[in-house]
Amino acid sequence: MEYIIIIIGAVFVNNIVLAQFLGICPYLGVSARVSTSVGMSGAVMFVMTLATLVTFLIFHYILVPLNIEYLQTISYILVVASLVQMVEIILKKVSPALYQALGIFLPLIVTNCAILGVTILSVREDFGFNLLEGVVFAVGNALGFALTIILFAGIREHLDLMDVPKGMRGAPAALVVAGILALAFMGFANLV
Amino acid sequence: MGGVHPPENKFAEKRSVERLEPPKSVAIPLSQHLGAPAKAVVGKGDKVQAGQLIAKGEAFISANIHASVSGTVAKIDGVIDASGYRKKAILINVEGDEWAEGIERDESLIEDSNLTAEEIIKKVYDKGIVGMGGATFPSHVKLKVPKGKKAEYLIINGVECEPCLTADHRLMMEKGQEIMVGASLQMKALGVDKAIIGIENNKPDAIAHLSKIAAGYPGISVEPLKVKYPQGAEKQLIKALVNREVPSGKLPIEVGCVVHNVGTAFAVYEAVQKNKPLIERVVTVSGSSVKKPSNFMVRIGTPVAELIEAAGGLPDDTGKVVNGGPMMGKALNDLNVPVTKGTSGILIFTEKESSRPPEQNCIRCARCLTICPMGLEPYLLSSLAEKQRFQDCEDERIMDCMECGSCLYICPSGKPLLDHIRVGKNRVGQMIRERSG
Amino acid sequence: MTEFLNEITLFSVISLGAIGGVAAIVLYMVAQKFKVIEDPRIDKVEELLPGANCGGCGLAGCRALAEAIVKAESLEGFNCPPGGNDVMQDIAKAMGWEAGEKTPMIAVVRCNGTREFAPPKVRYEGLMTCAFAHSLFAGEGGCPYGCLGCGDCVEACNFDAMYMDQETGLPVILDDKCVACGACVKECPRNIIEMRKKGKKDRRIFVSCINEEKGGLARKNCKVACIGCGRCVKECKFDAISMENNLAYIDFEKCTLCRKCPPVCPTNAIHELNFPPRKQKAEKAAAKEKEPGE
Amino acid sequence: MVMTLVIVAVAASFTLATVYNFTKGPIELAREAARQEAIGKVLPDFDELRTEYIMPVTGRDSLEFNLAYKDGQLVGVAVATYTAMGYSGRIRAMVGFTPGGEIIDVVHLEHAETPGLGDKIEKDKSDWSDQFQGFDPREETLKIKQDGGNIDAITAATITARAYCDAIDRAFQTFDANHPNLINKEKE
Amino acid sequence: MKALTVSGSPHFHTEQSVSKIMYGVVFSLVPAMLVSFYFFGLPAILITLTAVVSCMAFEFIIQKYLIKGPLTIFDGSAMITGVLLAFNVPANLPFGLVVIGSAVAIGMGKMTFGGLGKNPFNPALVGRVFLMISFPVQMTTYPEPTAFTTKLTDAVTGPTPLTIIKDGVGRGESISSLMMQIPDYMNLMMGNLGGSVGEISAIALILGGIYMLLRKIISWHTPVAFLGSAAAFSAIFWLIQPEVYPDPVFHLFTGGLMLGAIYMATDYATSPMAPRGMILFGVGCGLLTIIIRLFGAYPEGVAFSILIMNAFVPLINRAFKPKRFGEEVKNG
Amino acid sequence: MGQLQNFTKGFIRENPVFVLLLGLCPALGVTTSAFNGLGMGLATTFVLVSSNIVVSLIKNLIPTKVRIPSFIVVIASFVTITELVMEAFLPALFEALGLFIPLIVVNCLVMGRAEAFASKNNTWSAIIDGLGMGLGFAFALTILGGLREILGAGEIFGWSIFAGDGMLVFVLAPGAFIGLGYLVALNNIVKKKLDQNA
Ligand SMILES: Cc1cc2nc3c(=O)[nH]c(=O)nc-3n(C[C@H](O)[C@H](O)[C@H](O)COP(=O)(O)O)c2cc1C
Ligand SMILES: Cc1cc2nc3c(=O)[nH]c(=O)nc-3n(C[C@H](O)[C@H](O)[C@H](O)COP(=O)(O)O)c2cc1C
Ligand SMILES: Cc1cc2nc3c(=O)[nH]c(=O)nc-3n(C[C@H](O)[C@H](O)[C@H](O)COP(=O)(O)O)c2cc1C
Ligand SMILES: Cc1cc2nc3c(=O)[nH]c(=O)nc-3n(C[C@H](O)[C@H](O)[C@H](O)CO)c2cc1C
Ligand code: SF4
Ligand code: SF4
Ligand code: SF4
Ligand code: SF4
Ligand code: FES
Repeated sequence: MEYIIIIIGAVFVNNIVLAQFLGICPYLGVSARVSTSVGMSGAVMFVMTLATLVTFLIFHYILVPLNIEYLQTISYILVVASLVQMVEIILKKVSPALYQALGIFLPLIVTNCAILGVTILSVREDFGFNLLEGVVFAVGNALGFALTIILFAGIREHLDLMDVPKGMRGAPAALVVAGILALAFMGFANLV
Repeated sequence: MGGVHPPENKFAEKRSVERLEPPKSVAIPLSQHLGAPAKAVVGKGDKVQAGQLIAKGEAFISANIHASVSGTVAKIDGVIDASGYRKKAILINVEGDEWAEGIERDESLIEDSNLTAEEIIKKVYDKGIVGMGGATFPSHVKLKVPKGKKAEYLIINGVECEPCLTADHRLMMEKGQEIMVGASLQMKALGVDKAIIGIENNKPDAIAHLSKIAAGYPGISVEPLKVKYPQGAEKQLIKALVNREVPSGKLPIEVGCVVHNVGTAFAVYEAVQKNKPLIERVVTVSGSSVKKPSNFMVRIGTPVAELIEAAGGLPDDTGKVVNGGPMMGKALNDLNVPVTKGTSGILIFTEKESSRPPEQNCIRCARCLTICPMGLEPYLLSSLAEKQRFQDCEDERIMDCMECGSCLYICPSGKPLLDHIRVGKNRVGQMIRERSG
Repeated sequence: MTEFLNEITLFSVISLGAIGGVAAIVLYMVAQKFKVIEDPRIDKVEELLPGANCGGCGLAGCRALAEAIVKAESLEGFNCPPGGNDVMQDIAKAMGWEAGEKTPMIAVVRCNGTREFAPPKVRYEGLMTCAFAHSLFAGEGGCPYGCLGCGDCVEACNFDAMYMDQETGLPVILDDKCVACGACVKECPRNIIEMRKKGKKDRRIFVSCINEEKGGLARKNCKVACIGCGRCVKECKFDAISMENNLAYIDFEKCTLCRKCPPVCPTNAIHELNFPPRKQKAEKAAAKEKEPGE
Repeated sequence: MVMTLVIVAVAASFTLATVYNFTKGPIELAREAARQEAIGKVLPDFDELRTEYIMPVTGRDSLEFNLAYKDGQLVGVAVATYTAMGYSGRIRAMVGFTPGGEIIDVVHLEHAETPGLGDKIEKDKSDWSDQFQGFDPREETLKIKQDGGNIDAITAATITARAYCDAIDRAFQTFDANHPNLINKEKE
Repeated sequence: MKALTVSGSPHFHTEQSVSKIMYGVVFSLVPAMLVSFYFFGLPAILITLTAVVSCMAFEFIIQKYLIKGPLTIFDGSAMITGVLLAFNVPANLPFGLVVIGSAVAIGMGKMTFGGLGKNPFNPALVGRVFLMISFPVQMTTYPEPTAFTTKLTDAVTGPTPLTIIKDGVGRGESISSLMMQIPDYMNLMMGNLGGSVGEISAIALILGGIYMLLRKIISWHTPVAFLGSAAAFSAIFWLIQPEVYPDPVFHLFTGGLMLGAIYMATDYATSPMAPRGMILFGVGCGLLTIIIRLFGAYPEGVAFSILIMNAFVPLINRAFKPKRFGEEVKNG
Repeated sequence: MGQLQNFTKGFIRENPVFVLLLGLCPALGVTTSAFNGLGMGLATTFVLVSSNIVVSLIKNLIPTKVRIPSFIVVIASFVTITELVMEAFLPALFEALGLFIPLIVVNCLVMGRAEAFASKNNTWSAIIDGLGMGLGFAFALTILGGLREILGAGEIFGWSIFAGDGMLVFVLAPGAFIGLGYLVALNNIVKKKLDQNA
């Protein structure tokens, strides 16, 4: 039950994109097509879970005992960056098609606050997560990211077929859609 | 599934077929059927008799063409036909009305035939019979069941679901016996023992009349059908009569059916039993302001203008003249185009009737999608085609669209759905051809 | 200074160094194991291309061209219209190859059936695209070869090099914007637009008609149609004009831009572009000749 | 390649450690200043402060009790308390009690409530929390009126108001439970 | 004779048009309007008028000056948005807020995406939720229904049945004791209960829905799926713990469920196209509505759930295509 | 391109937020008020300029293979420095910006500039570029923050503009998206006007 609550909270109530404002760049950048957004979600999910696992260990078994929590940012980003690069290399070999689809966006995961943000949040004091909870939290957030970006991609594909007025075409309309989506998701307020 | 109910407007329903005299000159296009144009076998100055072969359909899908009148070949030249373009045609100056040898012209019914299937098909080919239901597909091709396939049903299409048109209706009323004999011959050619004549409920007299006659022909039955456009379309008719769905991109024979129009059945009768080639046909001339809506039996090649004259002349408020039915017919830009084997009607629209409503945004009411008899999403296909996303068009099965026009008819916002879809189909067709080399 | 060299510093340096080291080593090993060999030159070439992804080269976007060029190991047969010669030279330089000069080309519209010369005879209603109108009929003016005037070509041009002249109902190509990508040529359902040599000082002479009907028929629909009379063919000293299916065609490879043919055309179907105005005398003579007869 | 990265990392961490050592002092000072300021707001004048940590009656973490003395006399106790019932995340507050248990004042320390709704617990956003001044939890109930208490809720932010009451109540209950102890300390 | 017209087939066209459909919807809303005028009096009339006029005005201004496209304010869609927006707010909402809501509904919800038919989210609901989040106090202060009144101010306000239940259950009271505080089911159906302007009378709304069904403006799929799933889902909880969760009948006749299911979830532009998609959409709406009502912060969840499901529409449209002819070959 | 243009382009023409759509998370996350926006913008500018300087200095010492990781470490260091200094001397702002300070490290803007500009240009240009982009970022955040503050709370930089509550939406998450959406549209229009005049 605990885990389900964490996941519902992360997916619906405190959605990483719509409520926490993390990972907005890929949210806007990679959401033009449903297929790419699915791929991106997969990549994010993989990296986010792995990164949280590793950084959780680093935080609790290196930084805290040594009293050097202030190195959190820099050590985390090192881990995230290397992980992403690893995923990139592996993907290129294992699934060139997916690699082609995600193109330049894989490196962008490095500079994606969603990953770093979630790794930092998962060790936040007032959550007091243990390792498993931390990882579940990461998975929940990744699911939240996936849900929103796929929904969003669907709407953007739909808008592609409509003649949106010139001034609003592209990013502005997309942002307003995100805004309305965030409005709608407020309905989940306080669900858990 | 699907379908619409446009107003029926069958003004000429009760008008018996009138035979028009041959005009002063005719233009007989070499391409009156689906497939390769026929090759002319006469030259300028040649004397011809009505019913004489003047062009030979040599390709696998092609049809013979015969002189519809007697006279002298004036020239072989481009003539604007219903497509709006100049196409090759044989122009004949009419002199008298002599018929080629072997053609029986008296109206007496000949029921018996001892020809084999092959001989029937040969006759159908020789006499240039093509589908009279609109597509003008050479009938002999349809009568040859491909290897590995088996025909179970012959379906005779007496639906005439297009509003305004009454040619098939009149033919069924006046040539019922002949149609039955024609159908029996077709059954023999196909090797089937069941034939179903489908007729919509808005022609109760035809249903009654044919049912009575059919009693005397084993294997042939008459089925009344709900009134719904496009019930007459091949695949929809098969679904309605035998509840089978022809798979996408496949022919009716896939589900053991062959569909022929009643007019075709009549033409087959005439060709086989009377040796008469397809040189005349019934054409409805109608419209809300036409003085004398009529059904005419006319020679192929007669200018449309003469038919209109015979129906009381072109009304002053004419806005549009359509060759065919209001749902699938083609608007003419010239009234001198000749009647061809596929001309089922000439409809005259008033100026008010001839404009489309102004186009508005699609409101996504889903009407087009609900009524599309092929289960397509016209609004989507049309937007995709408009945005030139032809690959997506293909994936959404644009090629399944039979251009019935129901979607454009029903759309409350007047979106030119079918126009876009046609462009899309064209381009997708091109893509497919390029792909297959 | 020494007071800062406390244990915090020590721990920091050691742990971060270790994290960095481990990350680097793991990465290195993964990189070795999952190596994908891709020619790095592809990226290089792609970087030099304009990135418009217009497809003018005949391939699916700039990356595809880059791949093709690298694969072929030469620039032979490749051309990037928007980038032009400059880009090709750059690529050649970067790759260490020679790049051949390409003759600059430009699109021309070979129809002069303006509303005035080819007045509409029927009213067209429905989708305003040439592709659809073409599938439906011969056009409002009745010429089955002429421009339909719905502007599919303009729509296809990615470089704003075309516009529809509202008065004439014909498309106009802007000399300085057209990059000869050929998109309009492909788009026109009537094959009216042709890619021709840009010519010295942008000067061009061409027959502005593709009607293959016989003279009388052609004339019936359009006063400025080529009627296939053959006077220009006789006039040309360089054998540049040929006549086929009642239609004259000027070969831009042979044409020397001598300007002799336009005045002899009885229907004014031969166009000359970007020439200085003719001298008084010649013009008068031409004007007399050219008066389109009824 | 590995070496370069290690060198960069080492160089960076060295620099950071230096900066950290520099700022460590000021950061602690700033935190302490914030705490002092909060304590000052909820307590009368004092000249001596003793801090101890007491496990609350309910809750996982201990509360920070700041016992304030003036001239050796206990003049008040400032309790840093918390609640997890907030609309979003934890709310922390400093509650000042008289030795008798009456509330002197409350200030928030930290919260993540919605701006415009829940943030009305902040003193400079609204005077809502002034109703706690002089509130005697022994006489009245530290609950919002909807829940049968004596505190007016914040319009449209009932959850926050309920949570704030919970935090204050936690402080009070713990204070009350340890009352003799705390008073005794004064006598030592 | 004038020049002949040439156009592609078909040459017949239906009598239906966008504005006929839209005004049909407006007409079907009249009974609900009358009931609310009866119970809430002049304020309800004025709110409805304000919303309609300002929606049409904003559409006009934006089309004329910002988009510079054709003017379509009389096609009736802006009028529906206005009426439905008014139906979704308390009758004593300050007029300024009604105008803001209309601006948001038309400006942000509709014209941002190009106007009629292009908006991914229901404009009236965008307006309502915007107001709900921005002005929670004003949007949740509902006047008590009375017989017709012309008084504009000082209406007696009180909680809606849904609020009574939500707050009460929050306090731990039992459903049976809370049910004493709300009108009986007959009154609920007629519309004698607190709530937004147009949502109160289930009977009038159902009447309008039947009219639209008969005129083939809407199909049954969405409303039936919406109401059915809401009833089914709430019944599950009710059966498990009847003292904590109210019964399905209560859910059906309170709040905006009827209004939402009949008018807002059926909005063409923002609901799926194919019947099977409509059903899924309706079920999703019903489910989310009950979840939000029972477990969320808000007493009412219809608006949110429809907006959330609106976001799913493009995906639903992709997944649920109409049955293609000839897809499954069943030869029999 | 002159240095001046290099500097000013970040404001309208190549504004990192409005045009390049980079660094959107902080742009949306912290802009509940103009002051927070400005603070975040300046903090980012500091990191941007400093890391641009260092990157342009060490660009030749780093092998290409580990270029990106090394740059990240450099950036992360400056972020941590900002974090520490801000916590020590501006605790209130530190609280308000919260998580988004460490996240400067992943602001695509910073990394993008280091990669695309600083690693290819000399130090002086890198400083100008960093300043221009950084201030453009700060400009965007301040405007967005101001807009949201005015609409959401009726205040600007804490000064009251109108009495009463504003539209709460603008303080909350949806308002951030919506506000930014319309600002991007507005910026497009302004940019077009500028281009026409140019
Ligand atoms: C390329 C092609 C081949 C066909 N071959 C056959 C065939 O072998 N047997 C047959 O019964 N019909 C055949 N048909 C005819 C079609 O089934 C159909 O009757 C014809 O296209 C007219 O139908 P419509 O009026 O519904 O469009 C063929 C049609 C086409 C286009
Ligand atoms: C939309 C549509 C409607 C049609 N309606 C009729 C009709 O009413 N009557 C008819 O005989 N054929 C109609 N057809 C043609 C039939 O599909 C089929 O081609 C014809 O019945 C085959 O017979 P035939 O080859 O003898 O013409 C229609 C075709 C389409 C695509
Ligand atoms: C985005 C959002 C933020 C909210 N923030 C708070 C908050 O900070 N504090 C609070 O008590 N309620 C907040 N609420 C409102 C609660 O969800 C709930 O509706 C309210 O507390 C009920 O209280 P009421 O009875 O006073 O209306 C928020 C609601 C939403 C949608
Ligand atoms: C059956 C039906 C329901 C509608 N419901 C709404 C609605 O809930 N909200 C709204 O703003 N417009 C509604 N409209 C009007 C119109 O479709 C709507 O403004 C479009 O979303 C505008 O693109 C409705 C129209 C119809 C035909
Ligand atoms: S899409 Fe094609 S088959 Fe479907 S209704 Fe339209 S015209 Fe008919
Ligand atoms: S019928 Fe017309 S308005 Fe309705 S969905 Fe289809 S295209 Fe759109
Ligand atoms: S005018 Fe034609 S060839 Fe020239 S740029 Fe435009 S599309 Fe390309
Ligand atoms: S040139 Fe061709 S594509 Fe262009 S408007 Fe004329 S017909 Fe259409
Ligand atoms: S700033 Fe968050 S992903 Fe770019």
